[in-house]
Amino acid sequence: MKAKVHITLKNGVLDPQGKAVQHALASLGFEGVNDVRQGKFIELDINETDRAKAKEQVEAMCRTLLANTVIENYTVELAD
Amino acid sequence: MKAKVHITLKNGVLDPQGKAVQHALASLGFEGVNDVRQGKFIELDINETDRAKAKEQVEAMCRTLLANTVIENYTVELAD
Amino acid sequence: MKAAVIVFPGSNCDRDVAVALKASMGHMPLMVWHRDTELPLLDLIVVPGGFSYGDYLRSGAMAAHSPIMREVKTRAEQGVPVLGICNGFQILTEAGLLPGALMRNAGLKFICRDVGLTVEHSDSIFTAKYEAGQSLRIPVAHHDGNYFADEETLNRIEGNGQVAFRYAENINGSARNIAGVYNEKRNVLGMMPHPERLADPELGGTDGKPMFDALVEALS
Amino acid sequence: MTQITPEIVAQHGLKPEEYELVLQIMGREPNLTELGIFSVMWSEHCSYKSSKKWLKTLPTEAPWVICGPGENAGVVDIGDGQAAIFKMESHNHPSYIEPYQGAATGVGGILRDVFTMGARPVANVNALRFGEPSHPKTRHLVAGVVAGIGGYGNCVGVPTIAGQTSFHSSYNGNILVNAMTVGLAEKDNIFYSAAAGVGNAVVYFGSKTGRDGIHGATMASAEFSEDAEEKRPTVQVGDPFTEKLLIEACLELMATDAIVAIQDMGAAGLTSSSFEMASKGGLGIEMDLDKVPMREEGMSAYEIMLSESQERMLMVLKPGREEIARRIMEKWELDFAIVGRLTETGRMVLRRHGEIVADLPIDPLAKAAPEYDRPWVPSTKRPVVKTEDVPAKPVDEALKTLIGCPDLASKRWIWEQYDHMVMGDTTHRPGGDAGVVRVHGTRKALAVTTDCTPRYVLADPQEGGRQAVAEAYRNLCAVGARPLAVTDNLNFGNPEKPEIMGQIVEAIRGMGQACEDLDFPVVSGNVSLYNETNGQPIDPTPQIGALGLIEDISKSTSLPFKKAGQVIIKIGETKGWLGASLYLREVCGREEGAPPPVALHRERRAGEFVREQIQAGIVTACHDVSDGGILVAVAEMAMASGIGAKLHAPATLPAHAWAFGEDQGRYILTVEESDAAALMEAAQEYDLSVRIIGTTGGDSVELDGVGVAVSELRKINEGWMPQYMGATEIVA
Ligand SMILES: Nc1ncnc2c1ncn2[C@@H]1O[C@H](COP(=O)(O)OP(=O)(O)O)[C@@H](O)[C@H]1O
Ligand SMILES: [Mg+2]
Repeated sequence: MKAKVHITLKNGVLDPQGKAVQHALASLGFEGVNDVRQGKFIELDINETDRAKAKEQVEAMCRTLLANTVIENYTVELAD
Repeated sequence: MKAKVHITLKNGVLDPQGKAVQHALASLGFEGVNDVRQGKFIELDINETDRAKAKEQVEAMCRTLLANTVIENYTVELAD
Repeated sequence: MKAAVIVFPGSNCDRDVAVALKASMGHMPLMVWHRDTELPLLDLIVVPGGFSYGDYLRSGAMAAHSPIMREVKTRAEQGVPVLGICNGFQILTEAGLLPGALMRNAGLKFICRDVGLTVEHSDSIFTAKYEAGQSLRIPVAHHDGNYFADEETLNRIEGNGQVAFRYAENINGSARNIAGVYNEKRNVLGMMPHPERLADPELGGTDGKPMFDALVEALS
Repeated sequence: MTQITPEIVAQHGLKPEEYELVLQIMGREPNLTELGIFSVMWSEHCSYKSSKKWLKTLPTEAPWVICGPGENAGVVDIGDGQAAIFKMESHNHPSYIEPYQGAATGVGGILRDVFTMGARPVANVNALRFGEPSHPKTRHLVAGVVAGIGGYGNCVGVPTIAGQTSFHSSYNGNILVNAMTVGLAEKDNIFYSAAAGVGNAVVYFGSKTGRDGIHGATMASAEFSEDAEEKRPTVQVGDPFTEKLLIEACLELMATDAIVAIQDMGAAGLTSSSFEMASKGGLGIEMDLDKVPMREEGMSAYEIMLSESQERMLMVLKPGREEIARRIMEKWELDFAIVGRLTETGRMVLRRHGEIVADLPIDPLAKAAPEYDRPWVPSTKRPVVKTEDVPAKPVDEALKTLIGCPDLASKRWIWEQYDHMVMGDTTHRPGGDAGVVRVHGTRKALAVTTDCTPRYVLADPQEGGRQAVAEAYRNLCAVGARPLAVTDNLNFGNPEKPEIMGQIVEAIRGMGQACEDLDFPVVSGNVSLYNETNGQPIDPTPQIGALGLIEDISKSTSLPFKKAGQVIIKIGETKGWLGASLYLREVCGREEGAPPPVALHRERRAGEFVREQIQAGIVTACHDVSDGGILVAVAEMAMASGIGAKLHAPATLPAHAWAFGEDQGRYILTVEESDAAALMEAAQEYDLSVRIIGTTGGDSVELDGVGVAVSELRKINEGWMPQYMGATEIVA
C-alpha cells in the first residue's frame, strides 16, 4: 500500500526557507506572493494491506522518525 | 488564493534522503517498508484570484525556481 | 590578468578564493555584488563557495537567478573561463551552465575533510599544470555534493571529456565518482572540492595552487 | 486587564518576596506586560542572582585585558592595534527539547554576542556533555546537536576548530551544549552597549519578531486564547542565512561612524537589550511597539517584549545617521525600524496601539535585581586512592580499553561535520590540543581550547575548578601559544540546594586561584543553573574556554609525531595518581577517589618552559598529558602520525600507575636526538622534572616491550563513534 505523508511546520514556527523563497520569487518578478511555507512530502510503499493498521503504522513512523513533533505537524493519507 | 505544490524526484533519480529514511525505519523495527521517496511540499498564498491565471503563475514559479527539472517533477493544486 | 569573484548573500568562501587568486596573480580580484547587472572586461570569473541564500530550497537555486548570473552566462558563452567551487558548482548547474545536479550527500551529513582526487586530463586551462591521472589531496566541505545526471548525460560528458576530477573514494554518492565537470567547450568548470583551501603550505598543503597558477599563466 | 494573582506571579518564576520588591519599585500593581518584564529581567539567566556574589571574586584584569565581564563579550589586546573578542554561552535546555534547533540557535546567539562588539567572528568552539551512550535518548541528541552546530556555523561561514565531547550518566536527562565564539576587531573600533544622547533614535534591525520562545510559564495566563499551544512554540528556529547577512551588515555599518551603542537581542529579547542599554547609559527609552517588525498578527505588548526570536539587534544611532543605516540594512535585505528614542527620564515607556502599556523605572529594575547569598555547605572530600589498591591490568589491554572508551575515542565523526577550514586561516584543525587560526593577513595566530573534567570537579570542586583552568592553559602552551584569558560556562544543578551551592562556590574559588596564579583572567562567561532532572543534578561542569596568542605561526607546533628516531621527553612529575582517573573508571569500573592535585606554580613554569622550547624551534611535536595519562597521550601522538613509539617506565612505579596516572602539569615533547641535551639542561633553570621516556619509530606503541600496533589503536580509536552513531539517524 502507498502512503503519503505531509510534514509542515507548526503555526508560528519560523520558516527561514519559506521566507527566503518568498523573497526570491519577489525579486524574480512574481508579484503578490503573500506567504510561502515549505514542508516535506514523503511517499512510502508498505506491505501492510489492512488500511487501519497501515495508517496506524505510518503514524507511528511519523511520531518516531519522520516528523519532529516539537515543531512539525504531520498528516497521513493512504492511497486507494 | 492558496496553492499547494508537490515537488518529487523523477523516476530513476536516486533519492539519498528517502533511502536513508527507509534504512532508519528498518533499524527502528518498522518492517515491510519497500520504498520511501522524499519530496517537498510548498504552500503559497498568492493575490491572484482567477484560478486559471493563478495556476499558470504558480507553474511558472515551479519552472523557474521551485523545481529543478533536471531531477524533479512538480504538481500544482489550488485550494478551493 | 583581470579576475572577478561574484559575491552572493551567503557566500562565505569569496575571500578565501580571492586570497588564493592573489597569491598566484599578484593582486586582488574584483569582488562583484550579485545585484550588479554588468561586468567589466574580464579574463576569469569565479563563483565561490558558501551558502548562497542559506542553501534554502536547493543549494544554488536562488543564486542562479541573481541578476549578475545573466551576465555570467553571456560571458561564459563568449568563452570567458568560469570556475565554480562548491556552492559555485551548484549555482552553475542550477543556472544550466553545467550538466547534472548536486543532491544531498548519500550519508546525509555535511563532510569537511581532505579527499583524494584524480585529475582526468590536463587538457584545460584549469588543469594544465596537473598531469592526467595525477592524484591530488584537496578538502571538501559540503552537504550537497552528490553529483547526479541521467545515464545518457553521463555517457555524453564522459565521451566529450567533460569530467574534470573524480574522487578516489566515493564520499558522497556521486555518479561515477565525479567531483568536477566542464561544459562542452571546457571554459566552465564546476567542482565540489576547494582548491583554494590547500594553496598555502601553512594550511597543510598546496595541491590546489597549480590550478590558480595555470589560470594566471594562461590568461595573463 | 488581567488581575495579577499569586498564581500568575508564581508562573512567572517570581518568589513572593521578589514580588514585594516589584510592588515597592512600581509603587503600584504591575500589569501583565510589566510583570513579564520583571520576570525575565530577574530570572537567574539574566540577573545572575545566585552566582553574582561569587563571580565577583574571579580575577578579571591584566594589562592586555581591554574589556572584562559585563559587556556582551570579553576583549583582549593582541597587539598591532588588534583585539580578540570572545565568550561562551550555554543552550542546554533548548538542546534537550529540540537538539538541532537548540544547538543551532546556541551558536547563533554566541556569534551575535561577539559581532555586536565590532568583531568579525573567526572561530567557533563547542563543549558537549551527553548522557551515557546506552541511554535511549543519547544517540538522537548527539546526532541533532552536532547537525545543529554544523548547520548553523557552516552556513554562517565561521570555522568550528575545537571542542570537547564526553558522555556520563549524570547528563542523561540534562545534556550540556556550550558554544564559544572568538572574533577579531580593531582595538579602536569596539562597540559597547551603553546608550547615550537624549533624543537619539533606538533602532531595531535583523529578523522580524514572532512568538518564539516566549516563556513557557506564562502560557496559562487568562489573556491568551485556547489555541495557545499551537500559537506559542517555545522552541526557536535559527536562520543562519539571516545571521550571515546580519554579520556583514553590522560590520559594514560599524565601518561608518553611525553607531552610539549596540546590543544583540539574546535571552529575553527586546526587554533585556533595551533595559541594558538604557541602564548602562543612565537614560530612559520610549518605544512604540507598533513599529517593531512583526512576523505574526495580533501580537501583544507582552509577546513583543518577551519574544526570543533569533537574529535581531538593537542599536542607538547618532543624530542624522538613520538613512545611512537604513541603506545598509536594505542592501542586506534586513528589517530596519526606528522603534523609539532615548529620554532623560530613566524610565521605560512602551506604547502599543497608541496607548501606554508599560511604564517602568529602569535602574531599580536592572540594578536592584535580587542578589542572593545562598546557603552552601563544603563538599565532602573524597579519600585519596592508594596506588597499591588499584589493580594492575595488562598495559596493552588497558590502553586499548581507554583509547576506545567514549570519552577518549576520536571525535572525528563530529568535527568532520563542521566546516573547520572556511575563512582560509585554520592552521591547526580539530584533533589537536587547541585549534589555531591565523589572524588574517598577519603572522599572528589565535589558539583556542575548551576544557573541564567533571569527574574531578565532582570529587573535589575546588581542585576540579583549578584543574579545568590549568588544562586549558596547558592546551594553549602545547601549541606554542601564550595564554591570554578565559571565558567560562558554569553548568551546575539547583543552587537552592546547599550542597550544589557548595560546588559552585568551591569551583569558582578553584578557578579563581588558577586564573590568578597563571595570570589568566576571566573576561566573559555564562552561568547555567538548575541543570537537574527529577532531582538528579548533573556532575558540576565549570567549562573553561581559553584563548592564546601565537606571535609567529611558524613558531608553533602540533601533536603528531613528525618522524622516527626522535627523542620523547616528558615534562612534569609523575607520581602515578590513579584516584578519579579514567583508568579507574573505564578499566576498573570504579568512580571514586580524590582527583590529582594541581600545583599552579609548577604548572606555570612548565607552560613557560614548553613555550620557550617551541619558540626556540627545537620541539617537533607536543601534547599535554590529561585524561588517560602518559600512555594515552603518546598513543594519540602516534595515531595522529602513523609513527609508533618505544617507551620505558622507571622501576620505581608500577607500570599501570606510570602509564595511566593523571598527575597534572605534564607534557610530552619530541626533539631530534641532538637537541635533547640542550633541552634537558634548559629545564634545570625552571626547576622542572624532565625525563627522556623513549623514542619515536616502529609500527606500534610499546611500553617496555609490551605494545599495540598503531593501526590497531587507530581502528579502535576511530571506530567507536561512527559505529555507535551508525546510520540510523536522520537529521533534516
Ligand atoms: N564537539 C567537538 N567539536 C570539535 N572538536 C571536538 C569536539 N569534541 C572533541 N573535539 C576535538 O577532539 C580532540 C580531543 O578532545 P579532548 O580529548 O577534549 O582534547 P584535550 O584532552 O586536548 O582537551 C580535540 O582536538 C578537540 O578539539
Ligand atoms: Mg590536550
